[in-house]
Amino acid sequence: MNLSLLLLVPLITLTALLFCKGLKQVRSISLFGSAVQFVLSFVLLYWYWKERASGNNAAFLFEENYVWYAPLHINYHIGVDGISVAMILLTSFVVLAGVLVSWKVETLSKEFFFLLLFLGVGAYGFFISLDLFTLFFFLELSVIPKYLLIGIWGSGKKEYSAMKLALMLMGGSGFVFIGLAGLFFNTNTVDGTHTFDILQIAQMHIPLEVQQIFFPFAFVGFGVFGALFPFHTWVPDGHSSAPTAASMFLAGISMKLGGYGCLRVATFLMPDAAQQYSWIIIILSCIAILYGAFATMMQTDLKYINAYSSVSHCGFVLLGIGILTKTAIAGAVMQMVSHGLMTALFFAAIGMIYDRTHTRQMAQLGGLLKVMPFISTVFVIVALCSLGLPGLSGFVAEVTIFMGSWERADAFYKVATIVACASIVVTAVYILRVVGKAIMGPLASKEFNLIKDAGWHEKLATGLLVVAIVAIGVAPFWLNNLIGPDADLIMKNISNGMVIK
Amino acid sequence: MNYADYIAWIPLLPLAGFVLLGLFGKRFFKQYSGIIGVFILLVSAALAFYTAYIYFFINGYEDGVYQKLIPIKYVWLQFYSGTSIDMGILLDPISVMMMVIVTFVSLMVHIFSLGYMKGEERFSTYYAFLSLFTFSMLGLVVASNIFQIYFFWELVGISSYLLIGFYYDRPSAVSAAKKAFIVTRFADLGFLIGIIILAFEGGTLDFNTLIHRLTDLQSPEYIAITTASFLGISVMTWALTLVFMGGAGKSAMFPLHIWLPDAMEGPTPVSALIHAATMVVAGVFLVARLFPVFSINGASLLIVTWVGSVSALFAAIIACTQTDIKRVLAYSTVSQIGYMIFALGVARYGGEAGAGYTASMFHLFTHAFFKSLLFLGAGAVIHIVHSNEMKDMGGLRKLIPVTHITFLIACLAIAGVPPFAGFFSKEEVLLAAYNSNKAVYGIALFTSGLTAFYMFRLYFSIFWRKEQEHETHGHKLSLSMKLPLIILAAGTLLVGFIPFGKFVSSDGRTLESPFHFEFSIAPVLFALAGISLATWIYKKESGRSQKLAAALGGFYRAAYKKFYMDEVYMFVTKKIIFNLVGKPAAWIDKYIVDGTMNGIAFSTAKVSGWIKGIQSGKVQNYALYFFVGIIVLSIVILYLWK
Amino acid sequence: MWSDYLHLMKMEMTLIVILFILLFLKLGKKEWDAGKLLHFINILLVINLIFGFFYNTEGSLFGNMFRTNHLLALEKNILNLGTLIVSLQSFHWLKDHKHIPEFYMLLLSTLLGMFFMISSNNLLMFYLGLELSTIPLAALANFDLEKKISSEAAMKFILSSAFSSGLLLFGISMIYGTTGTLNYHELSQQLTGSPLQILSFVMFAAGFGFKFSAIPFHLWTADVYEGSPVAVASYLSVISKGAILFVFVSVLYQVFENMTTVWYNLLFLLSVFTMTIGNLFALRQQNMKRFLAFSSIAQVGFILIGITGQSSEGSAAVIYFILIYVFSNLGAFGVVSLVSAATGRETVNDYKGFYKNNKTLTWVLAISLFSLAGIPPTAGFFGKFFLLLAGAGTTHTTGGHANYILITIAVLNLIISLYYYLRIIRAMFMDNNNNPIEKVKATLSPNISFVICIVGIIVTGFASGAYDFIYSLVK
Amino acid sequence: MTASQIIFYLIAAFILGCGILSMTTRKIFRSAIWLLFSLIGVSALYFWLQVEFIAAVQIVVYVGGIVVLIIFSVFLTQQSGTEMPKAPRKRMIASILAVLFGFAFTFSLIYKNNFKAGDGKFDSDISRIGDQMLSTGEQGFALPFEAVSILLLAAMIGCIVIAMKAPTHQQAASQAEPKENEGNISAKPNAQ
Amino acid sequence: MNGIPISHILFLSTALFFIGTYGMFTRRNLITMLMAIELILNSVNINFIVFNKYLWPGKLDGVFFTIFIITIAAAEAAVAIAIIINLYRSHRSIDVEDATELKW
Repeated sequence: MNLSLLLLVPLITLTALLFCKGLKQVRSISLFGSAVQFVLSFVLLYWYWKERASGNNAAFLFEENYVWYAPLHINYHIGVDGISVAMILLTSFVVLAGVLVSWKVETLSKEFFFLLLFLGVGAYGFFISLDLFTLFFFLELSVIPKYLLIGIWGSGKKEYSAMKLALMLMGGSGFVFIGLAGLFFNTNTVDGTHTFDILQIAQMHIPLEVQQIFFPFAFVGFGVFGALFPFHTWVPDGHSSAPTAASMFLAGISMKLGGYGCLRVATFLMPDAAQQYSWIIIILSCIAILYGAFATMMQTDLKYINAYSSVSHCGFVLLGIGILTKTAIAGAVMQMVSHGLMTALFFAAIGMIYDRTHTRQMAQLGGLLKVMPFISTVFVIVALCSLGLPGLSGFVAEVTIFMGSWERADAFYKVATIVACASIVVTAVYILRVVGKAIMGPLASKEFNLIKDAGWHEKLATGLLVVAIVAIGVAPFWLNNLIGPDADLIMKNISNGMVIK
Repeated sequence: MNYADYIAWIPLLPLAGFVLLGLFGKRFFKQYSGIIGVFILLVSAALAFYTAYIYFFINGYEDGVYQKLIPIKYVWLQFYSGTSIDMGILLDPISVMMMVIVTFVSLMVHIFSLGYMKGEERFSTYYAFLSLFTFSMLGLVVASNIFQIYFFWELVGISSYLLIGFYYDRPSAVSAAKKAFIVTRFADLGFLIGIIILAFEGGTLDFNTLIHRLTDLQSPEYIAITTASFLGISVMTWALTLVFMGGAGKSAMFPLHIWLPDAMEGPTPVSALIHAATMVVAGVFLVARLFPVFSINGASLLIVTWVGSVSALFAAIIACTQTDIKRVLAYSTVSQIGYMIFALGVARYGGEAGAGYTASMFHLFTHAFFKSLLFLGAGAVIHIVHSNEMKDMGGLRKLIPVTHITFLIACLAIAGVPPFAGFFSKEEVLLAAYNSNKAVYGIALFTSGLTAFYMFRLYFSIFWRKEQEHETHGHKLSLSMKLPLIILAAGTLLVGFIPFGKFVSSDGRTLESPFHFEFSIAPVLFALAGISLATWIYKKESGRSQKLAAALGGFYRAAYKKFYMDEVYMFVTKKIIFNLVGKPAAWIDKYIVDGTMNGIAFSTAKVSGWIKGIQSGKVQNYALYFFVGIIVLSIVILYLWK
Repeated sequence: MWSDYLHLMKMEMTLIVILFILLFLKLGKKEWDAGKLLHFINILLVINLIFGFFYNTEGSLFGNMFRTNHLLALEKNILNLGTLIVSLQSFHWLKDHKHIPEFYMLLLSTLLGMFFMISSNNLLMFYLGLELSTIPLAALANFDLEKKISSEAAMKFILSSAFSSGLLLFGISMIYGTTGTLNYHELSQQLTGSPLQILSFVMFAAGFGFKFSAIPFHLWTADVYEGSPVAVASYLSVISKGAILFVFVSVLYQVFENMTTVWYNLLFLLSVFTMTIGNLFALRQQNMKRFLAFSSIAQVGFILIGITGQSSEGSAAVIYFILIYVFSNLGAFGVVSLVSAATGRETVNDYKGFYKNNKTLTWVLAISLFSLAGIPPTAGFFGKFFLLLAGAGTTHTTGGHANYILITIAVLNLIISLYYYLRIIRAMFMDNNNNPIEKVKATLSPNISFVICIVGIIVTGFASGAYDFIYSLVK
Repeated sequence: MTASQIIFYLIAAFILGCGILSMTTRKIFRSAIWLLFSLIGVSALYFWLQVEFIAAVQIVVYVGGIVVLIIFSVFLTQQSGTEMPKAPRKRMIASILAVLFGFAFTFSLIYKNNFKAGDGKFDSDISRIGDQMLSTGEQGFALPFEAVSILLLAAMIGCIVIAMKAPTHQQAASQAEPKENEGNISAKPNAQ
Repeated sequence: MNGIPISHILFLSTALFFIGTYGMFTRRNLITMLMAIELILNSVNINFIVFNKYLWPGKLDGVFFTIFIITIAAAEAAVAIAIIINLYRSHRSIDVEDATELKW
């Protein structure tokens, strides 16, 4: 399987979009492109499994490696492992759903779809990169489209939010850059030069002092993307101001870039420091989990609720990474996938509600189940997923993280686990509060009687995501088997580092 | 014999029913949803009975012990080696028994609902939810893996949530559903942590292995879990207590019982199914499932005992004062489950010492019959009267005779009057308590008197007291509603005679439980006393009840107000959690964390404003800066930073 | 012998030939149609540009005062290209101007001065090149003859530059006094880093700093950009700055190689000041030209980081970045120039709602600004990345991690700079305006320039060829 | 102290004195004259140093060209009698401090610097200068010569364009447009 | 030479340089600022000649540098004066403080 196809298809779609006129052409081209990509990601999954089944034990499959900037040892090096395959699947789901949800974007539709798919390119590229430069390139690629999407098509105090988001994410990537540069100059390949190649760096032993300096940069940098406390404040504002599809993408994929980066770059390449700083990460993520959950309780705007709950949920991702056990890391990845799907769906549902009722204030909503049963059902499903209901994806990820984090013998980790576990109650409180107020209860306004339920494109979009959530929730073993071996690999690298030390 | 062929269908059929009805019911076969649901449950129940038959009489019993059979098991989610969530079916006496109870009661409720819910707009949704619940409950009881229990435990919780909130446009129903879920969720937090501890210490999540390892006093796991301690209490005790916390939440034990009375906002058949016969006994089932482990940890057993007995008494007292018939029944459920729990608490593993275990299971079994009968009866009454309040009722015995008779049977059973089922099981419970803990026995005995009192208070208030005829509101009890009542009443009459100890015991061996006539005298007398008192006060309309209430004064008011438990909870959540934690968190986020970020931006802009003077537009200043710049830079480079 | 002169100095010769063609045009009796004349001149510049790519060799002339090689030829080509773009973009402004040939004569003589400067192998030649590239520019700054601010700008420019060249000369005289030579090669052996030499080096560097607007030597920049015609401002900000930076790199690396620590420290301080203060000023600018002036000051701060790299990667990164900077900054200036010529509106507020009527121009400006801000996939990202990477590499060779402080400051500055670039983006795309700029029609010339800029911005980054080529030349 | 030394100090004092006066006097015309004297002093210094050619150039270009230019422009723009305004006191103080400190700093470095001396004979013969000026080989300055010539050309063009009366916005556009700087200076400045 | 140490001559040139600098900072008249620059350039010229004659007599680098500086000073002065005249036309003043429209 040629991995570059994953970049090529969106790029061709983008090019085609440039020549489109009118909403209809634009959206059908976008739909077609993202559908092809969707199929492609499943093809990738199929080939990946096939290859693994045939006994290919390489850490990364389908590698392609071309020299890009020879003097700086920058390569275009791509390849996938199970974790990236999972993330790619997630991306293709969210992008396709995002296109469908935005079916009726009338203002500047061409630009809208262009930027949306452009974001997708960034995400795909990021997840398949095996070269730090390429990785960084794709990481930054996805910042500005977000700014434009929020700023142009957003609502509320959109300019402020967009600016905040762009600046904070850029700051994050700046820190990442410092981390990468520090890493780069401390790699010494056989022929005495430096390298950006993740695989090669993973084989080397970076001196501990170096790791101590640059791990925080890399981790915090990616952490900003992944809503690491206290750098999470872009999340609520950004998410709530963004147009539906952009919020879906932001929370669904963009925040995952951070988690993935923390894992793939910070932890994987600087294992000793990861070990040393693990306690800080854990404290911060526990704060994010609980505090995010409590802050959510106080919100009254649906989007803010989901945004703060994303902070809380993404805390689990960082917790899993910080715990440093194989199970916890697998759990973190599953949480990324799960949260990506779930939160995208959540935003889609909120967007649909907003489109129809023109309000997102809980106080002004009520009894929507009566007038839009489909959307409300979706809303309830995703709410349940969010509170970790078994049979839906959230549960799987969370328990994996809990199980993994309890594995660490230290009492500190146990306390952290308990703190994290405690959030499930708080989550239940705010989720049921919002469901009870907005979806159930008496109809809030007579005008709501005129509301029409979801159209086919909305049904398709949410249906896709629901199917994915349920598929993970009911049969998590496929995802776990996809991720598990690679989480193992990361852990091996970490324990090797400890041995050498 | 290979069970796997059909046994998986017992839970899966309801699941299929849920998917079918949930996705397509409303649009394609709204009218037939009930029939489809009943049919599916019928098949499922038949399979369950068949399984029970096979298990108890054909291949479950080997070497004098009922085996723990695992016909189906799939690795569902692997954590680390040896530890995985498996989805499987574990057959042992209690799971088979529970399977039978669940499918049977569920079938009854399905049938009853055909009439009760007729004409409801979300008819098919209702059946879908019922199927979902049945599926979850079945999955719970057959679980072979402790995490599987948790999995279905939560599903049960959510289906309960959905069913309680079925009338979603009533704010009271919505908040009751929310309360039920959150309270049980809180308890589940303990359960979850308990599971994680057990799994980590035991190195497995599989019940059989786990129990085996943690009861073997020589195994490294046992030694590890008992020697490790936290806050001076061994980790084993912590784990079991936390697990029991989950069970207590689901089983509405004091002080986590507050959700159950509110949960009566759901449709009454649902209360019969979930909040009487099946879901609420999940806690009992959980403790029974892990009983071998509990039994070697005295501390946790003690907790179990006292929680059970306090709940039994406490709920019975409240039940005496309530006026909503469903609430009375709800408190009575809490009380009865208290019996089951403390019965487990006073039991020990194996042989005669395990009598409490058998008694508990037996009581669970019989209770399922008469309590669901009571609820369905209450449902029928409500169906006629359109009210839950006792004051709106009275003198219904002629209007709905079938209901009257069956209700009476159930009341007698729960009061412990021979030869109804409740008598036998309660006898055993009391006996077990008597043999191990006299204080508990005293409480239990007193409670059984109270039980008889409030049940007959209920009975008389509904069917006697007033003589005037009620309007029927055009409703008549259809066959579909009468049939379950009759079947359950028959069950109530008969199941007491099952030699339960033969099938269910703590160690799987047959436990002979001889009937002690002389021992039964006291409980029966207490029961009769309670009944008589109730008859004296409530059979006719008289001022006696008010006088009694006045005589009890503050105590009555406190009991009537459910001992202010709701208010306490309200205080904790609203004042403490919301105001002292939630609001500050939101405030800190807005003004401190975010404020810092904004502050950085603001101060950058500020600095930018300050330094604008440099760009004054005057060439001579520019030249001066230029010159000073050179001098300063030279000095720095020459002397300060070489 | 003569062929040598023609061969090695062909770029300078071409310019001189064009200069004289223009002179004769001016002196001739015929009245030229402005449009035709401009097209004619642009064609000459294109020929000049194309010619520059062929027959480049290495060698030196005039007793080692003049040298050339492939790298220098490339640098000159970059400047040629930039000049062509500036010329294409100023079409609308020049069409109504009375003094077209004079404009080009002055412009090309400054370009010639830069060429001399780049090719110089001798402080005297360097100084002459510097003055040749400065004095006519002062006159050019005054080319909006009716505008008060234009002459104010020119006055500030000429006085500041005269003062700075005075200081520069003092530095040169001291260097001469302590070493006895003006030749680069001999200087590099004679310089020892004595205190007087350090002082004179700082003065010397201040002269450079004046030209490429390093803080605190930058103060003329914004005023002059704002007051001058847009074409001149863009020429100043790109061509003039690029040329002096080329020279700066080669002078530092070749002449002052014995004083590495000194100039590293100096550059460290300069770049911190330049980035930070430049950014802080850029934050509050309302005039687009002034805004771009401060933004280009901040850009210089980043370039200085690359220079601190002290490696061939560093100097390659600098040249590469300047190439990208030519495209990006000229793309931005081009739009501003076009709008300014058509409507006379230059403030940020005028650009509110710009997207409504001018979609293409908005995107050109936006992409250019993204490239300036260093956002992928524009080439600016690659340029900045390589610059900072080169900077980060420095201390690795010398041990320690001090330069990461510089990089961290740079990163923080990148955020600030992103803010103000996005401010413009926001104004164009998001803000409402009751009176947005009407549709601005661009003719062929500016359009060609935009195509060149955008293609350049996109291709230069992705195609590693450009960087590899520069690197191979540097090495 | 020899006569040569005394002459040097006299010249030095003259240069500095005139320089200071030129930079401090409040009358612009006087200032220009003091500048003239100072430049003549520098020229005298060159004579003293026996670089006659430079001394001659100094007189021709500076005294004969630049100072005259300056004086003309003074006439053009200023009533010569009025006093020039003072700089703001703050800047005055800052300047004095900066300049004094800068002088002390610079001169201390110069003073402490141990100047090496090269060997060879100083020969600033006019013919040698002329030869080198047009030589293209080693020690030849033909290229700078060419460069400067282009610079002068460009400067001339620049001056013409700028100082030429702009044709628009003029109240009286009838005046002939002068082509040379000097010619232009005589033209009356136009009110804008 | 002639018994005068080089540092004395350098004192002269440096002092002249700073006198010019002072004038540059404080003279508000544009033309006097131009004069200040001439002083600065003259001081540099003295430096070059002195260094050439006293220290590095072998080549005439300093002398030639001086010649070119003088030439350029002339060109610079011419352009500067043209600009000043132009400025005077529009501002009716050659006070540098009056030309501060461009700032901040």
